[in-house]
Amino acid sequence: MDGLLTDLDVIRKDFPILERRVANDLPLVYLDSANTSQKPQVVIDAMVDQLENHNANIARAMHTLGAESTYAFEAARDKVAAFLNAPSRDEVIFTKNASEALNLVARTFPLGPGDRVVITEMEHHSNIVPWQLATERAGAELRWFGLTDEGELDLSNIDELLTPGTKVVALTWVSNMLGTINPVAEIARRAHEVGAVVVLDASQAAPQLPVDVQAVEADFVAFTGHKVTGPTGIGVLWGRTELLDSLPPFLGGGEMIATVSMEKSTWAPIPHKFEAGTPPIVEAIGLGAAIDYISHVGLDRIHAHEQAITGYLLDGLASVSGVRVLGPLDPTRRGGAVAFELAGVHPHDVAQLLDSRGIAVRAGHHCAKPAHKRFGVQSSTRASSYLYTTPAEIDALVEGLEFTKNYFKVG
Amino acid sequence: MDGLLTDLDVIRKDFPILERRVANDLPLVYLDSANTSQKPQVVIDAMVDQLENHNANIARAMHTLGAESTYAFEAARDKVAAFLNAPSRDEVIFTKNASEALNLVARTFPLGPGDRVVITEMEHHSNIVPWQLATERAGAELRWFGLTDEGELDLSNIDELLTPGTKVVALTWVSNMLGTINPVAEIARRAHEVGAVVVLDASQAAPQLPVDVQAVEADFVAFTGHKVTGPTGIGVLWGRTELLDSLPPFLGGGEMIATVSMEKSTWAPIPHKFEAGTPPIVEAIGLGAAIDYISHVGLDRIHAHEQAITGYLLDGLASVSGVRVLGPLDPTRRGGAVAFELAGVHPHDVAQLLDSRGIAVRAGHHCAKPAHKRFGVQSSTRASSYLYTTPAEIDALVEGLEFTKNYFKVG
Amino acid sequence: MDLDSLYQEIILDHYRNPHHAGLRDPFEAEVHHVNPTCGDEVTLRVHLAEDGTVRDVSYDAEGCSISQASASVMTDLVIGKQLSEALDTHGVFLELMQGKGQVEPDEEVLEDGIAFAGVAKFPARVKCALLSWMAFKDAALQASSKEETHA
Amino acid sequence: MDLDSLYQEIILDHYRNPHHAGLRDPFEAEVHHVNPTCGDEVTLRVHLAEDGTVRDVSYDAEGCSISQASASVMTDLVIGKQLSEALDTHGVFLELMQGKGQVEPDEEVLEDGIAFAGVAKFPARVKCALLSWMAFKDAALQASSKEETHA
Ligand SMILES: Cc1ncc(COP(=O)(O)O)c(C=O)c1O
Ligand SMILES: Cc1ncc(COP(=O)(O)O)c(C=O)c1O
Repeated sequence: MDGLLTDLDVIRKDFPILERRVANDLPLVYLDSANTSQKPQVVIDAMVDQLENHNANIARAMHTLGAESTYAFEAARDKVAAFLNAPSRDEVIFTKNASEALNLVARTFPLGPGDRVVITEMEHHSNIVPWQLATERAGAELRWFGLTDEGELDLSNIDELLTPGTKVVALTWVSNMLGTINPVAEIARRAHEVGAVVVLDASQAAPQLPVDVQAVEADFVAFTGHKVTGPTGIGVLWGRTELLDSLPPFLGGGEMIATVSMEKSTWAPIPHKFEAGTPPIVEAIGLGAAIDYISHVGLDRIHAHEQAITGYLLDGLASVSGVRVLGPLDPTRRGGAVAFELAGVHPHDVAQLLDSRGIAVRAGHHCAKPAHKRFGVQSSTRASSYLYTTPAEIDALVEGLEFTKNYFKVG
Repeated sequence: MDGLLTDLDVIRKDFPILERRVANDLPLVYLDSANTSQKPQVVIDAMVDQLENHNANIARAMHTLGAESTYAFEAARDKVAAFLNAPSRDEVIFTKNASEALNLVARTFPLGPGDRVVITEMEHHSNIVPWQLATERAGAELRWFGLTDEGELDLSNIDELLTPGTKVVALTWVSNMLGTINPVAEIARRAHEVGAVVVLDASQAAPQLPVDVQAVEADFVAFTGHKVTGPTGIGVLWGRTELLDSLPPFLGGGEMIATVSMEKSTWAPIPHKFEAGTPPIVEAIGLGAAIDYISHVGLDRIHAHEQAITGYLLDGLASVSGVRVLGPLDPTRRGGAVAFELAGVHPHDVAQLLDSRGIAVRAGHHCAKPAHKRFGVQSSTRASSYLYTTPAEIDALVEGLEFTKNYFKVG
Repeated sequence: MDLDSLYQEIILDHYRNPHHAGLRDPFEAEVHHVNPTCGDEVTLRVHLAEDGTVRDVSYDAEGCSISQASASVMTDLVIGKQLSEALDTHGVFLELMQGKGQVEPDEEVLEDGIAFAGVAKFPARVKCALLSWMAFKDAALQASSKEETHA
Repeated sequence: MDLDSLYQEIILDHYRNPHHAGLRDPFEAEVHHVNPTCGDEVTLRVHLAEDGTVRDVSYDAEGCSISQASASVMTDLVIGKQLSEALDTHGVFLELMQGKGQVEPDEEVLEDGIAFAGVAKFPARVKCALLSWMAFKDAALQASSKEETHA
């Protein structure tokens, strides 16, 4: 199969959990990577090394362990900056997840009555709800791009949506439900023409595409550690210096201050201004190791692998009667998360039946209720691959779906 | 020495980092536990086991790994609830650290013009800045309890400070700089008389005292995982159900919703309402293991150990001419963090000299600038112990201080 | 993982032919419950008689086999009962579901509901089985407090 | 950890007897910088001559031996120089400090400042050594932009 990682066997060995046996001793077939990715040994080892040998609080500590921890934490920031091709390391802010990163922007970006924020109908709830709350607080207006029947953004009314009153355009780079890869550079260009800033949710892009914040001319980019083979508890907000400098603080507390008196406080420069309290230290270090790992494999190679596997998956699904895929059917125009319906069987039951065969998929609305509604479904089953996914695992899924149909006597 | 943990040797073996050698192969003397505690092997192992064998996203995942992860994560919530003697597990909200927990309350608690918030002059910046921002946003008034020369709260003007306009009284249970243990139950009683809610910062209390939210009649309690032998990236906000139910959401996104449409969303019940996005899963599991660990040793025994070590430390410091301790001198009325000045040597230089002998202490303002100002100092050196601290380590510190004086030719 | 202990024939029968489905008049309370995790929904109405009997429970549910079958079984169990008795049954079912598969189901009380004993071993599915029961309790209490206000 | 490479005699001398300490008039710009981590502070004034010479740098600093000595050495190095030259010296010192101990200091340019080469090996102390230099740069640029506005 063209594009598959040639060293797939070796890569799989990097992930201890892939040895797990589940469901009466069947091998684990993990097809839920868009939900969270598995972790390679190097990430786990980096975290253990930090905890067993270097653990200390950062910045504030003057001693050897403190210096080691600070160095490792800040080195992780350098790695993220390089990963995103950020112009400056100070533009990289560590948050607890992508949701916090998006909320940070939505909470602090100045909006007033009559201002407009534009999102899309395929956003994850974490890029919808913060903007609903923000526009409601400000008396601003929330509008959105709709979707075509093929699951792409409907840009036909872009001139109507992007007006001089539009202050923010926030959208996902890759949809976690439909898989769609959006033309973010093009939308950013149009948004900038009306003076709006562009917030990109790269939660699903960062794991599988080269993400270059300068190339797409983004203003803010968010992603989450646990989907790029890093740990939970860590996310990233990147923003342009001028913008980050201009925003008021988000959370107040230790580390984000310049001085504090009982009457008044002043703020530290970025990135610290937005990092109140003890940051996720061991998590940032784990994320740094994860970024080293996937960069070492190569984002281009991972992307090719994802496309190959996704093509194979789409073919497999097409062979099962009663399956309807939600989202683009062309593997070169989409990411590796494929949501589908199986006629006559509810997604929960599909997932349960697959689980009984060791196959892990996700069932539900995948935190994208509006996108489901758009396609007239309440929930779906989603299979999502990553750099460790094999064609044989896709075969297992397809067989599992036939088994499911049999069990429920449909089709 | 009375009160010392009888199995101190065994306990020390639980902490791999205590084998570390620093500064040209000297044994590590870690006296910076109020900054962050070290982690026992069981905590590290629990995290590794999660990452290597069970890793999945929670709640949303229907498959075996998802069920295992959800179970482990929610079991950690049960452990925290029991640790705090919370009436309900749903009152336990996982945050990224204590700072986020305090910000959550300060951001969402309803305050209006003329309302008053009362804090104290010994608060950590994380319990000052959020209230400065909140009162400024609301046009409310921020007032505070001053400190006595002994480093205790000056409650002489309590009747003046706590008025019917007082909506919130937010204070630390144990000071991270002065070590003072505050009469929180008494203050809560007085605050409730005027109808104010009481927010306790238990960041320094949770590691070393039995924390019973019902016994002290708190309304909100915050603490942070990394100071109770847990990992970074996890904190806790506990709040009374009625209050948490009444607050608007804080961060918006996945997991905190009941339904989402493009026009409008509704919220999930607590605790999920306040847990937007993928939570710190492996971190909560690590925190659960940490709570098991310290509960197994026994908070009463840890408290007695801390008091014994602190008494020994205060005696040791008293023997060094030129040392002035900031905060209460009676070890039974204080926690195990002891900040001090050494005449003629700046705290940075003290810390540096001690570090050259393998001794880790903290130098600076310890995120308590107002309390430093109150005592006319800009910064101090702080030695802080924990359940693994030995009298011999205190001896090393005292010798180190004599060495420091020699080096800088003072005293 | 014993699939057949989850998908008992009784459950699949109720799933395929749900009892008392659809929304009917009259009713004193209507509620809408969702399972936030997966989006399963139920709209449910309760009609109480003056003497406190549960006269009708009607519903429109979208969800998996477990949640659909559970709604069907629930209506069989509560319609015609005294409200207090129906709520007791709710309690017994709740206990079974939260029992992690350790609780022995009582056929006297739960009738077809005993088929859900297997569900209790699948934590991710417990919420599915409880969705309509929770909606029933909510609606029934609303309906009965309305009755009281009227009286 | 080589203590003596950090606390060179030159540093300790400047610490004990800081040069140009105290705040003086006249000045075109005054700044206040803090090290947020530890609270060390410096208030610093710059007085530029019409021809662009740094006529005076005066300061009131509270901090550790490294930050105090650094302020003293800095004033020695920049007072009397052309502003552009003084800023170059700032650049050279910055490079030394950020060099993790790998940069060979240039005695021609840095004079007593070469004693700080050892500090670069102690990441936690680099900020201490840079505090007054950063304040100088900030104030000098403010002062010179004021000059320009007046001109
Ligand atoms: C009293 C007190 N409150 C709050 C905090 C903040 O905790 P964190 O940095 O984990 O948010 C700390 C510790 O830094 C503390 O000592
Ligand atoms: C597109 C997208 N945005 C945002 C998120 C939120 O990420 P997190 O849950 O880590 O905050 C996710 C994943 O859940 C996602 O897929």
